[in-house]
Amino acid sequence: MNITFPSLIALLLFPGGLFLLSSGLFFEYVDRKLVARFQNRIGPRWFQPLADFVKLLAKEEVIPAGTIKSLFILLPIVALAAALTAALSVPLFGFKPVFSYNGDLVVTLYLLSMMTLCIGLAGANTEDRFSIVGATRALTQLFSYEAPFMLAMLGPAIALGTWNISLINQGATQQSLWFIISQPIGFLAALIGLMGKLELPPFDAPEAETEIVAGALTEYSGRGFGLFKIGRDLELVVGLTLIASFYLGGFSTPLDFIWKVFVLLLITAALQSLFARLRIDQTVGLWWRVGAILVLCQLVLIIVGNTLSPFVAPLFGG
Amino acid sequence: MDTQELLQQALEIVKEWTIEVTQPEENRRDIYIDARNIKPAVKALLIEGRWGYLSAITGLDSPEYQIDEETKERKVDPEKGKLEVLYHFCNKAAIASLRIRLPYVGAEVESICDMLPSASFYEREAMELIGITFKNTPITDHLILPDNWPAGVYPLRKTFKGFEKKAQG
Amino acid sequence: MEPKQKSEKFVVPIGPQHPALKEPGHFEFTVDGEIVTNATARLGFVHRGMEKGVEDRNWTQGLYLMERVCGICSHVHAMAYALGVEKLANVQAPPRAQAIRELVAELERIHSHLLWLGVAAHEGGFDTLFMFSWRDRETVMDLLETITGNRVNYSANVLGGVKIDISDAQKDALLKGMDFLEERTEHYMKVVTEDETFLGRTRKIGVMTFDEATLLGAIGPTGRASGVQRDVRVDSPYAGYPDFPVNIITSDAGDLEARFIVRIKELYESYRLVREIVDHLPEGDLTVKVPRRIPEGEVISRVEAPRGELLYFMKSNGSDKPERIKVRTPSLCNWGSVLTTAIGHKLADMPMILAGIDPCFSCNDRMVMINGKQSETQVWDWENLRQYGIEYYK
Amino acid sequence: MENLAQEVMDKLKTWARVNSPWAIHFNSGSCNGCDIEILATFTPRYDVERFGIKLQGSPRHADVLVCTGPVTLQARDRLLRIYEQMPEPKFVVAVGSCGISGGVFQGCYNVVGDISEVIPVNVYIPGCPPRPEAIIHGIVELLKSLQK
Repeated sequence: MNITFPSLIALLLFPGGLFLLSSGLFFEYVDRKLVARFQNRIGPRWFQPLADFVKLLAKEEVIPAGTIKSLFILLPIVALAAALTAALSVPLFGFKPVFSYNGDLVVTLYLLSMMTLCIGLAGANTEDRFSIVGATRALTQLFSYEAPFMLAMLGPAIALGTWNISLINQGATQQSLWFIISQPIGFLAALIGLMGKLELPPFDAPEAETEIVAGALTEYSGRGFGLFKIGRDLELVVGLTLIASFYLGGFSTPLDFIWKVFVLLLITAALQSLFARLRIDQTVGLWWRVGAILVLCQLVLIIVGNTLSPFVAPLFGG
Repeated sequence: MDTQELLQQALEIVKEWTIEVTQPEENRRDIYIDARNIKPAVKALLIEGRWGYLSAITGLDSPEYQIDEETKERKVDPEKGKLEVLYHFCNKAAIASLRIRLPYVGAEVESICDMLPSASFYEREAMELIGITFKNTPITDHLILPDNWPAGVYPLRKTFKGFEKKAQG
Repeated sequence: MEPKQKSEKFVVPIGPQHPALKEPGHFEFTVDGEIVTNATARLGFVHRGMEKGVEDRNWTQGLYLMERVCGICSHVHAMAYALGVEKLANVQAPPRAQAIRELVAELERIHSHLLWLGVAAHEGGFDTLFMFSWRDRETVMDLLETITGNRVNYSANVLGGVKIDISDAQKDALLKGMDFLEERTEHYMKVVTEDETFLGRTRKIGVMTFDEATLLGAIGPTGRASGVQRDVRVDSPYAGYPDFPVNIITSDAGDLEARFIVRIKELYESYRLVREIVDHLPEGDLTVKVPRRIPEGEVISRVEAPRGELLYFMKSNGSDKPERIKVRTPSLCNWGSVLTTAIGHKLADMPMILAGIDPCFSCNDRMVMINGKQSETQVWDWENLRQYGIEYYK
Repeated sequence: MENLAQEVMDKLKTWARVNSPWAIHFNSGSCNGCDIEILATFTPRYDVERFGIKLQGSPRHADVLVCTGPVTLQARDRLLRIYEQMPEPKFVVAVGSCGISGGVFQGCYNVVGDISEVIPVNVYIPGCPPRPEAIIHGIVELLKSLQK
């Protein structure tokens, strides 16, 4: 039931703005609650992220000396805008994406990594030593997980031969074999890549609370910090939907969407509480040595599979 | 080797510099030595003799008291009285303490940091709190007291009665 | 990221709030390229002037002051002070009181080691182990509370004995608690020896050889991890230790991992001791009279705190106020030995080495001064040091 | 009409502030007793995250400064600096009797005595150290006072 909405409402209300923001907050709640439960704690109440966000908006914005004032204010807005636009061409909640055009996969992936870029810039903008260290770490981590994550997302795209997310989503639903089974490495690289992108615990060196205060965002308070936080929640929503629609056989109904994304959330929360924080050099090492090569040979496999598929279609279930 | 033999061995090692030996407790010996030969004594006892380890350096201020005429309460007599530095060496249950008596004015001892780098902490603490200067100790800035602490004021001296205003500095 | 900040020395704003608490301190490393050539510390952020304070308090008030030198090992300080006063007044506390003192001391060692395990795990970013070890630590805190009435600063000691007694109900609670903790400790031993990320940060790091440790006077688990047979409970037993002996635990690897393993093995040792004391607690009364005015004399009272040997030098002048009390805490000694062996190690290993000795003076606004060879000084924060380490290892 | 909107906004703001008080912990010379009890409130048994309290690293992100210890002379200017770095609506909770009156360290030469001499304090939590429940009660009292 792919009903389309008049684009304005879609943009502001339903799959777009307000609903997306609240779902971002809800996802953050589920994530924090799961991690807390894994650590045998009770965890926050359901409206906690909303309270955090509103409180941050109401706090005094302190703009430290030695920073470019306009950039300081602009960066969080750009980051949030990037996350919001990335959500437009993604089949949120099982509905047809608002704008879908050929090649929107590349645009979405680019917009998703805009956020880390903005955080890196925000860190470098202030003179505070912690944020400079945090910024360098964030950018190093960006370079390390970006390539394997992108390659992992291209896997299903090449297998189905299209670059349009909604078409991939439909293609995935008709697949007899979910991509998670036919391309397991791709799934792993995508999921761990998403955790690297969002700096979730095993990869949270850039904002290691015990080490560098709050990393690149040390100097931000009030609105700026709130916008960054909600931007990151949105990225979590968009990322999970992307991976679920590609690798878990797409979704045709919202119900489909809910249980698949919840399963992914469960896995990420488990991964978060299982591992100690990897040192930044270990994360970079892990990605370049292990991640990139695995995904590359996976892609080669798919390409070979595709070219041979006319002769060997039944075998490969192509 | 039980405690008494250990103590005997320690006294043996340090015999040539000993002025006087007292026994405050059955497993302890206090060996009074002169300030000048602290280095050879420590060298013999710790480096060559391998006798236990330096557990602590304590600074002691034991002034002579005299009764002040008007106020009739005990007042510290500035000239008499002495400062003392104690080097405690522990080996199993035995404790040998090298004690040095120093005058109030010009209380100076040779630093043993060149032989035992980790002693610099104890020396810095004694320097700051009691005012015993350790000649050529590597680091002399404050270990414990705040940076804006008035120079020449040693809190653990009996003459120090705290600052007039409650929270100065 | 080699140091390139401005040269003049400036006070760094308050650094990261390390959720693992501890007093602020400040470390100074002189580096020549990567290798540390000189290391020292600047403490004193928590110096409250207690040695002077105790001189204008009488002996019993002094006990309550000395208990608050360090919140984590408060019983050990009070016991050392009380034993010293009893020696001065040549009075002997009854055997039941001595046994109860040892019991509370061992419970405190368990709580301190579990606390440290959580803190070290949190330092490496392993929050789940931090949460789990602190959750299990609650069991020993409850036991301490049932026996002494307070979770921290239990002030079980009184000059001349103990003011708490162990009833049978408390005895079973103790035994049950020990079984639960023993089973949990097996789990932690497995984690510490098998978890790759942990081993990556601890194996072969901060090695202190045997003769270095003996000469420099490394004490407590840090020294014993380098094979040094030094444990005051064994060398000169005090309180109840002659009747309930301890077997000393050492490992000769001398690196950070060995320090972890020695502490966890000491946990097992403490469980055994607690069970033994609870089974044969001697009968008898709890205190003995100690005169208000302590006769003149000098005494050294040595006690084994969770972090190492704690030394009290006490001098009395016959009045009801002490003449001089010198407290040498174990961490001061550990600092000296570890910072001296730090010379020659890489700057990158410093954070874990300093966390490894379970420093009571470890800091939350650790400022590190790096005087480069060309004598320009940069002030770094703890996380810069840690980040520098990480960059270095890349 | 607009004072209605204003009223709704204020109610929303206080609701948000009451439900997500982020804390920062500073040790100005304490003996560690209070600090480990504060930390215990974050561990599974007490878990203050139920009330939305999160321990933040940077003073910029925090609303509540949880301060322990009798403020030694050395830690004095640090305490002042960290208080100034915190953005407005900020509150201070002094944990332990050291922060109230210098506690057992009264009269020692290197100690200022109580925290309110350096920074304004909203809530005092007596106890040496106060139990985790007492600390949580103190913070809940602070939140109640916000509501009025």
